[in-house]
Amino acid sequence: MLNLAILLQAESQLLPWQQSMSDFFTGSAMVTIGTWIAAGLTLVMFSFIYKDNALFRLGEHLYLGISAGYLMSLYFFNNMKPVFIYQLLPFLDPSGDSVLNLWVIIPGILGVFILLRLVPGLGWLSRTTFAFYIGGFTGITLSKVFSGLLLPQFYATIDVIPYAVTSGPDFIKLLNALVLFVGALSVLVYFFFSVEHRGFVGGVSRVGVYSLMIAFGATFGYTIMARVSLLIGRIQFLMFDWIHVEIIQRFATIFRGG
Amino acid sequence: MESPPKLTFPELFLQLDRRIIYSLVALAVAIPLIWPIGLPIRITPEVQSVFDKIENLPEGSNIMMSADFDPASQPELYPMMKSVLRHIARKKHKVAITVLWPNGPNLVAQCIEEIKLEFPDWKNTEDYVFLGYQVGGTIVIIGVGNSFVDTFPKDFYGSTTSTMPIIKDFSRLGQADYMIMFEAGNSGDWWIVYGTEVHNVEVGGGVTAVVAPQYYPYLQAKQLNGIIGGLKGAAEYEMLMEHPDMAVSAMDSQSMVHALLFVAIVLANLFAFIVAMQKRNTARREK
Amino acid sequence: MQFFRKQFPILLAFVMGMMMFIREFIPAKIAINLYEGFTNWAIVIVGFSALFAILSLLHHHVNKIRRKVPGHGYSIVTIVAFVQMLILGLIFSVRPGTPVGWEYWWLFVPMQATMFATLAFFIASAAFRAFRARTWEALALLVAGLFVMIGRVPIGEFISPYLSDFAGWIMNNPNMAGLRGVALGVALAQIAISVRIIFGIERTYMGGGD
Amino acid sequence: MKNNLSQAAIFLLLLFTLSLAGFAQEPVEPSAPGDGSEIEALQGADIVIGLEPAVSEPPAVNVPLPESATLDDLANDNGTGVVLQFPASPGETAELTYTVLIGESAGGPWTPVAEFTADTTWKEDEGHFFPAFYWFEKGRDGKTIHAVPIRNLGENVPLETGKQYFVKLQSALGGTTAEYPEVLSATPRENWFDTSKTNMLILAVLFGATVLYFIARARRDPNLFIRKINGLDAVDEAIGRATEMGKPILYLNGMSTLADLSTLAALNILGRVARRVANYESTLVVPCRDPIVLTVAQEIVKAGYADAGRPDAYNEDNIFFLTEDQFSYAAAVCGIMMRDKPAANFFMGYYYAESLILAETGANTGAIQIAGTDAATQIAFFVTTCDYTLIGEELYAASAYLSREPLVLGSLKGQDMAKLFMMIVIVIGTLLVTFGMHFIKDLFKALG
Repeated sequence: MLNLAILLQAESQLLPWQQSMSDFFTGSAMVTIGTWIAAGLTLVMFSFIYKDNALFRLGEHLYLGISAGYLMSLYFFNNMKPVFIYQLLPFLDPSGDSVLNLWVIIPGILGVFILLRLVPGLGWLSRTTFAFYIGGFTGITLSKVFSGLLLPQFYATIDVIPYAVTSGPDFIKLLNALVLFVGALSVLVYFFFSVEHRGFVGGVSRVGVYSLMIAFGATFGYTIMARVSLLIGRIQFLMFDWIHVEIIQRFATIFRGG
Repeated sequence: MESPPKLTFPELFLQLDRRIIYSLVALAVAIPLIWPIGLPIRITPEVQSVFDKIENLPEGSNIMMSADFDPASQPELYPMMKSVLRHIARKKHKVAITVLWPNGPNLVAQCIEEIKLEFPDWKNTEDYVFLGYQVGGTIVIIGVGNSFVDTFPKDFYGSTTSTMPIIKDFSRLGQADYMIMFEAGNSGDWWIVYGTEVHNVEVGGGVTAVVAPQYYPYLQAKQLNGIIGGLKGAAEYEMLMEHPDMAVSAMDSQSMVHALLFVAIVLANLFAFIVAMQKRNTARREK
Repeated sequence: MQFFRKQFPILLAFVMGMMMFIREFIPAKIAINLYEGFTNWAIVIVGFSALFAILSLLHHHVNKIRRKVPGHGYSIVTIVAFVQMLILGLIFSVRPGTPVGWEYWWLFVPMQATMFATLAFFIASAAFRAFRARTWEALALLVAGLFVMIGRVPIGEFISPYLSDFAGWIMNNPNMAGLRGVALGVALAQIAISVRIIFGIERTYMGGGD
Repeated sequence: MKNNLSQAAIFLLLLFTLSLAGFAQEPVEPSAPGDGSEIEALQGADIVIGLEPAVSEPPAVNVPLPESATLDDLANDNGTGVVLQFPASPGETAELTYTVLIGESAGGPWTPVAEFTADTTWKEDEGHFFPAFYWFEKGRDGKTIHAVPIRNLGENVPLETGKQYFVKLQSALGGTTAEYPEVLSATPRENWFDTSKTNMLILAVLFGATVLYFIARARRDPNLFIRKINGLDAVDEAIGRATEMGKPILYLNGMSTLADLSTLAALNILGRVARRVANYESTLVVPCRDPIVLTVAQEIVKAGYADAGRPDAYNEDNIFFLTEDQFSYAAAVCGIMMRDKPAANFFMGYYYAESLILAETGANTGAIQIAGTDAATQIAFFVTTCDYTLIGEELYAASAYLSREPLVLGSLKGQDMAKLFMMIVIVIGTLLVTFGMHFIKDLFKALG
């Protein structure tokens, strides 16, 4: 009998038919096929740099569909069943560990209200759910933003400026302390809109602009590093996993009498 | 039809054809992959402090790990996660893994399979538990702070979490001795604000290079104990582990492309300045 | 009826917001139970909103097909990919070593990773043709960017350790100070939005729905 | 303008002094309401004579013992903890180790629950349980008082709320141990207000009230002062130069939906651009990525043309839906840029990785480009490829400056006042800390 995963959530110890399926999909045949398909799709997606073309759009829509289907399955296994269905109908859980928790009906109903937005005329029910969830969550945010973000960052900005400049490392500490004090403060002044940026305030906000520019410069340099890494990762896949360049490398060394 | 004015080199450079630029970049990536140069990789303090923390924790400590990224950042964060997970398995720490981004779980599952090949006695539900993906983002972080079992009644593979051996003395974020999070966006901020600050757990950030700069204020405020930034950070971690892998082999190409882009930006701006000067002089001479 | 449509949600948002805010200042057990209870309920609710997001995505593509909007052929591809992925996922689960696991690793990963890898080419063409120091601020940005870009890779460290130290200094000091100012601003904006939601002034999050 | 700022400054300083005064009234550790045990504990040590005589052989060496010790309910916890406090014994050194034993009855079996050397476990380090001490009495004369929170009976069995527990203190020096003569007792109780979060509560009420106050004021008086955002001059200048050449103008509202603040700001600025472009020949092209943003954009541009007295010039086909996919949308917009060669490009709203594709193609067509986004990772690319960039909150300020919408305007002013407060505290705090006084800085430590 084909154990449908819908009813039976496969335990971590694989059942015999699951083990053979796993061996098949991780076996060399499927890996080779997979590599060729992946290489093909990689080249299709790279074609975008030349011109936006039909193949690229096809790839984009294929990937949107796969990601939505993947999310739906994931959502069903990790959220809908364990957190909602098994708690409402514990006998459905093959492992038998689920315990009845009727309280879960209330969030269930609130959740169904969201789905009712698809039904014209019943959408307003979802406002109660948003009010409950987002209202409560905003209350948590308001308190946690203070204890987790504003106060720690603010506390760390009020720092000692070692004014006693002796020779040696102290100069670096003084410089860093001044950079922190002037940099952070001037950015706050730059984003201060209740006073005209002229005279002293104008000067400080100019410093703020440059403090921001250096920070965004660092983001600029690092983002370039990120995009280049992504490209190298894909070319590494094409060269080593697909064309197996290392075989060609070995010939090259033999040929060079290495 | 008089021939077009002879283009000086700066003008030629500024109108370089797109295809030439792309092939230059492709070559700068491919050549060092075939003939590696082996430039030394220097370890930065930010990466060293994450490595030291995991290295110096007593054997079998509890480590919380969250992999919040999707295939778009796989080339950067996958080698980093694999290297850190190898370190955790080598030190026999207990690790609980969650994923906050919907497209990420199979990346972690694949990484676990690869680590299990290297460490055959690394047992599921004893040495590690892969809690998988749960909908909700910040709400999941708060849930994990309260209890793993309430937020993840079933793990990624479908087994019940409450009966697992690892859950006995590692059942919520507060019981973690350290946390390492792999971030491609600002879900790292949520972990700090709603998770590690509340349960005061020390945390290290393995982040894509795009968002690395945003985490330095947390490092200075001691809300983070270290940052592994981008593929370079992953390469440093692989060197610290004395187990060079994907990230180290990419470093030479990374250097070459950076050098190419550095020269390009500097020259382009220089030539643009020269061309502008020439135009202004000729314009002044005609007046 | 009008009460449930307009006033009740705002009142509920205020009550929930105040309750979860004040709870933060009460160490007693009841406050902790409230916190855990709200979180467990919220996960179920958010689950349904994820379900709603998927259904509306399908709804959008199905509409495109029904109305034969130009380019609806692509929508058929999306729907077919979705359905086959869902059925295979529900039957065999999604872990590596299943049909979905295979599709994820050999179809989904290469496509999404490559899509973002193409950006490296656009950065290269921008480096040659678009990144200009048009203003003094842009010059400061470019100089800092170049130092970080070259200092943080092995070739920079090879040229001179000072280059890499200077890049490290930029990251840990001016970059940190600048983004600290931005972070404080963002924290204030989050507080302002939270206050507006709790006191019912900001209602865009409730969405139309009527 | 003058009085508005000074008014706010006085308002803030008043609140600041009030909160300081509020703090100062807590000379003694604040006991949670309805929790009597702490107050008695402070009047005199909770002395319960141990039943079995504390006989210990005469110490070969003089082992220091504290002169007094108290055991009380642990503050700011959920009723599962007690805390032992005692001043440093005279002549204690790092070699001296203290051991704390707990039992469920006066003579009952004792289980050691804490062991530490005399140079550790100070009251200063337990800020969460002694906030008032941390804020007001800390560090006056160095570390003098030990404080040992006890939250379980040996292997993590938590204490029960409302049950009386007994504690013994022993000190050991080089093999000989001495025992504090009294056995102390206390009952853990649930606390109903976490005094360690007092600073958070005051700041939250302060900031919240300020934001609400300014939103209310903005409703009554929409022209609250906001400085001129020079980004808007750049926008007007760009429109001027583009309309001279009679070439089209391209305007993007970002890649996000109406839920995003920056999309709303982008639509506000679109209204102004539409009013300016209405009485010239050049067309205003607005390709959209989100259907809801599309309908709103169409309404705004139509209203803009009508305001400028040119409802006839409005052409709905120029504001159209392209596609929802990120990269295809970017490619399609690049196609428009290269084909129609707009003279001015506006990139307003929230952007993701595709921002570079748009800005780079636009720069190559030689158009004037103005950008405005709060997407921190993309600002760098706009700054290097555009002529002017509105950064982060400047975008919101520009939209508030234009629309005078009370919600945005009030929040902005409220946040400005909070920023003013932060700037004052940073300057004063840093000066004080540099000269050794940590008082102001500690007030902002999150002890929660």
